[in-house]
Formats: sequence, C-alpha cells, structure tokens
Amino acid sequence: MKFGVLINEGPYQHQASDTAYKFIEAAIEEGHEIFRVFFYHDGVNNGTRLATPPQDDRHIPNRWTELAEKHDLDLVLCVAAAQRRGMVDEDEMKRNSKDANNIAGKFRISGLGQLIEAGIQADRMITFGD
Amino acid sequence: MKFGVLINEGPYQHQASDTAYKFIEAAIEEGHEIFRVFFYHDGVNNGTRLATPPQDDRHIPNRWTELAEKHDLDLVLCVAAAQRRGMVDEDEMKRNSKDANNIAGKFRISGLGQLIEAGIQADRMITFGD
Amino acid sequence: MEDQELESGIVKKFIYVNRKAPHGTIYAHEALEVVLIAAAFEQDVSLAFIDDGVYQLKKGQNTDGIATKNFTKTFGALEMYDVEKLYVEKESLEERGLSEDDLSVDVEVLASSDLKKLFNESEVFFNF
Amino acid sequence: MEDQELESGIVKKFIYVNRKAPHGTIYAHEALEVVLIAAAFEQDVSLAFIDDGVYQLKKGQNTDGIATKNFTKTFGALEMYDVEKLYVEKESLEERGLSEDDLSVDVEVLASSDLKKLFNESEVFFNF
Amino acid sequence: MLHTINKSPFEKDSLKTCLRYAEKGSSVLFIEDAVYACTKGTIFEKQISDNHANISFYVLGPDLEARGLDNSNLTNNIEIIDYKGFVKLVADNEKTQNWL
Amino acid sequence: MLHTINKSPFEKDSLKTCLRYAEKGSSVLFIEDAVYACTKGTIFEKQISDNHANISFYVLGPDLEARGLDNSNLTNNIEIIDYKGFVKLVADNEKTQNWL
Repeated sequence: MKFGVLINEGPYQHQASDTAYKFIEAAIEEGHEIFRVFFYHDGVNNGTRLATPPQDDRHIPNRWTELAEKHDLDLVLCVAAAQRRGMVDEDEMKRNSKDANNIAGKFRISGLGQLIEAGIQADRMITFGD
Repeated sequence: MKFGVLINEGPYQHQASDTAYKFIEAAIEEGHEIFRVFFYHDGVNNGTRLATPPQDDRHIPNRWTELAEKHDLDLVLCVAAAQRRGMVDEDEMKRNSKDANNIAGKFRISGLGQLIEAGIQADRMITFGD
Repeated sequence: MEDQELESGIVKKFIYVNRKAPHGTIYAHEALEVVLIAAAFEQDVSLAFIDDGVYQLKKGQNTDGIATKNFTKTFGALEMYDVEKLYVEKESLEERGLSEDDLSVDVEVLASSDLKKLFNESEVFFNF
Repeated sequence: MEDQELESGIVKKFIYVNRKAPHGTIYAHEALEVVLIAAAFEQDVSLAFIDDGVYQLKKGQNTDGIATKNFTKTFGALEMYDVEKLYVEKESLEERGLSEDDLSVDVEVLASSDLKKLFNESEVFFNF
Repeated sequence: MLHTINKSPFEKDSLKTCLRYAEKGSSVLFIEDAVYACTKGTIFEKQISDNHANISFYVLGPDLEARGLDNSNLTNNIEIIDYKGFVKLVADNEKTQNWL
Repeated sequence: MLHTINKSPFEKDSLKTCLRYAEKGSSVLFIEDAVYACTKGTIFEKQISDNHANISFYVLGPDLEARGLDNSNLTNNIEIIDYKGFVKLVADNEKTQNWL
C-alpha cells in the first residue's frame, strides 16, 4: 500500500518527527511503499545539515538522511514554509541572494502541490504534528 | 528597571516571538533597560539570517536585528539548543566541522549561564513561549 | 508523468479540518495556503471548522496592533478559487458564544452528527 | 566583571515551574538542562511540578522503544548538584491517579495552598 | 504578583491552574490566544466573575483586535491594556508567573 | 475509520472532540503524550469505558514504556500495539483523522 506522510513539527521540540520516523520504518518493514514524506510548518527544520546534537542522543536530520538513502525516500520541504524559517538549498540561495545554504543532501525543496499530489496518489495519508 | 526576557519558540510558528518584540519595544519606550534577550528551545531559530518571508509579512529575524542595532540589545542563542537545531555561528561552524553558518549578525551564541545571570541581574524576568 | 496521472482524472474528496485559533500559532494561516494551492488541482474540497478553528472566521479581525499578517482576509477570496464548501460545527460555535452572524464568510453550520457524515464521505484528511 | 558580580554574593530564590509531560515535547528535558547549569551559580533553587509536570518524575521510564534520550534518569542525580528542593502538587498527582510511591525521586508533596506560599517567597520564575 | 496566560482556555487548561495560584491582590493578564477567555457567553465568564472581587483581570487590546473582538464582546470587569500597559504591569509587580 | 490522538487529555481537549466524531466501529489510537488518557484512576477512565462497546481503543506500547507505564496502569479494554500494529491500523482503515 502507498503511504503519504505529513510532518508538521521540527526536530527535538516535539515528538512528531520521532514518531513519524518509527512509523515509516515499520511501514517499510511491513512491505508498504512510502510515496512521499512532506515537511510543513516547522517540520521543514528537520532538513538541516548543520545540527550537532549531543552524542548520546539521536541525530534526527541524519537519521532521516540515512533512511532516505537506504529506501530511496522522497523527503520534501515545503518551499513557502522553508523560506519563512530559513531553510535553504542551492537554488533558493541564489534566488533569494543568500550567502549560505543549510539543507541536508537527501532533502529537496518544492511546492505545496507535492503535498496535494501525495493526497491524490497515496492510498493513505497520515499527519504527525502538534 | 532592568528586564530579562526569555523566548522559547521559533519565528512564525508561534506568536511568542512577536509578542516579545512588541513588549520589548514598549519597555524601551517607557525608559526601561533590556538586560538580555535569551532564546531557548526553538527560540534559537529566531537568529537565522537565511529567512525570506513573503514581502507583505513581517521579517522576524531582521526585525530583531534592527531593534538590537538601534538599542544595543544583547540577543543570545543558547548553544545547546542551537546545536540541536542547526543554528551555527563561525566559531560553532569550526568547532563542529560544519561547512556553513546561518546566524544573523546581531545574535550571539552562548551558554545557559547567560540565562541564569539574567535571572540574577535583572529586576524582572518574563518568558514568552508556547 | 505525474501531471498526466492528475489529468487522467483522479478526483478525490479532500477535507481540511481546522481546529486551531488564528494568530497565536501559524497553523491556520499555513493551512489556508494549502487550500489555495490545492484549488488548482481540481479536487473536491471541503473545509470543516471545529473547536477553536471557528475563531478563524470571526468578523473584523485586524492584526495591525500585533504586527503580523492578517491572513484571515483571504477567507473572503476562497469563492474565487471555487472553494465553496465551508462547514462550521454548531457545538463549537455555541460553546464560544458565537452565532453565524459573527462570521466573515458564508458557511453552513452543521451539528457534529451531520459533520460526521461529511467525514464518512471524505477520502483525504488534512488536519490543522 | 560579571563573574565578580556573581561572586559578590547576590543569592536569589529561583523557582522552576514544570508543567509539561516528558517526551511528547522537549520542554521538560531542556528545563532540566537549565537546572543543572544553574546549580553552578549557587543560587537558592526550588523545583515545582504541577499539572502534567508530575509525569516527569514517574518511575521506570524507558525510552528505548521511541528512540529518544531518557533524560528522566537525571532527576536521580540532582542531589549531587545540591538541588534538593523538589515539590509536587498534591492535586495534580491525585487527578492523575498517582501517589508519591509512583515517583522516582524523593519529593515533598504539597497542596496548592502551600505551594502558593513557596511562590510568594520566590524571586525568579522560570516556566517550562 | 502578575500571572500571564497565552493559550485558548478551550484548548488548554492553564486558566484553571492559574486561578488556583492567583491570590487576593494578584493580577491576571490574558495575551495571544488566551484573550478568548474574556469573552461573553462562554463557561469562562463565571470563572472570571467569581474571582474579580479578589483578582484584577487584564487583556491585551492588540490581541483582542487581531481576533475581531472588542469591548462589546468582553465579560465584565476586565480592563483592556496595550503593550505599554503590559510593561507597566510587569514593572509594578515584583514577579511574574507565565502560565505557558 | 481510525482516529489518532497525541496530546495529554489533561492539557488539551482533543479527546472530547475525538469521541464526538468516533462512530460505532471506529478505532481510536493513543500515541505520544495521549497515552496518559488510558491510565486508571483518572476522569478519562469513564469516558473510555462508556465507549468501549462501540469503539476499539489502542495505545502505542513504546510511548507507554517511555512514560513509565505498562499494562497494570491501564483502563480495561485498551489494546497495546507496537509501531507495526500502528501501520496495520492505518492500512486496515480507509482513512485516518489525526486529532492534533
């Protein structure tokens, strides 16, 4: 079955991203397909490559990257939400004349249409948030 | 009178940062001194220089920077909270071997001791959060 | 390819469930941005306002004093986007001492027992 | 210079008011980090646990299954930091079907009417 | 002592706890989404009127206006203040407890 | 239909609204801080027992353990599941309403 997942909170502050991670891991183990993981609201902050959490804690952005590499997940940050919050890839950096970018390699920035498409294409949509 | 201010939520997601801004602006107008503004939890995300909010909306990080320039405010991001969430200045970039930094000029990163010190030195502490 | 699939005519019943007050958090604001984008996808769209979500539609909101963006004006423009099915839960309105006259746009006020039927007919849920 | 001011002997009564459940959000975890740092400043420190904050002290928490850090073990180490005044609100405990035996550390259980007195004597409030 | 609340009382339980701690002579200020606690025709009307003999209630005007509310929507005995009034309350009270 | 709740019922009112919408044959799953809704000796015990004839209640085990709770703390008629059980519930129900 095809799942679409929406994550609405940033890393660490709320458990939403942790629960979504464990849910997706289990869904893949059960043979389901993850159509897309869409990060909205503060959820876009999961995509940073600049975090350095304490070594005895989980590294949330890296954990997403590793899961995406292993299972070819489509991790999408909403562009409007990302612009508000300072999540930037190379294209966005140029377009908005910024001097740095901070997105991790396996995430991409795209429009809200990607969320609607997930709603249309996936058999199931599930939201993790506050 | 000396005020210490603690801000616990990031920009846009919650009104906390907006209310704190209006409160501080009014406190300065009334002749009070702002001993320090300490950003904790997701509050550290207020310090990004990479945000590009819609032009018809307020620019929260820039607004903090301008207020700090005008009134010589001490804007401090908690280092532990910042490391978890990927808020990085030049020192942190080197220390943690990152390839970019994203902090805006008028913010500095320091330890939780700065918050305790505000509690000790300020006549009043007030918290804005969720 | 995905565009072709969309054009191939899949139309689903989307429901946006709005339960949060405006301004204190961004959820209501960014939820409305989803609805506007979604309009271009020609799906069957309904908006439900439950709990504090009914406050999003309160007349006369003016955010000048808090210096944030007054996104609630956009509710008046939803019709232009062919988003016309707005449902407000009767229990939530009454609990808040509000009536339909207090709202800024035309809505259908439904008891939760009727709103439940709409839930049962819907296919894709977005919760804000 | 600031260090000298501290050493010059200002001692204030700090109270940390903890009202949030652990794990669902980070507030409880990062609040505890403040308490540990604050211990070095040799201030007069009290911790109050009210509402869902009492859940922070529940015995036997094990976060292996949710893959987050189990910061609640640190409550057991507070004594080493000379943080010894932990107060739990009686009403909050009872409403949650909990008793002092369910808690992982030694605390004083106080009715809100007594906790109020502690509030009145405190000088610096941190709310988490 | 000043108490502030910033969450809708329909969504979160902070008001109940705040009123347990607000003593005779205390001030309670409603900001952000907590301004809904001050509106007529809700169950919170009684909680405020039961306490107004002992507690001074304030609401932040800019937050009221943002939410389409004004004096005509308010429960009796609540004073509308602006940000300067908020600053004055914090200055006039030796300490502030923020019920988040 | 599956309903999920993730907030403590002491802090937030989602459970009340959820139970207004959960119909005969629905499933309700408690995750994250909502697991406290399943504990004995609280006012929520009755809300669950009043509904268990019509609604299936589930709680996410890892979230229970994280909070120091186990089977002995639970109200009757609540089934403990793991993340795979969570996935199965989402797959088995045509749609999911997340009460955030």
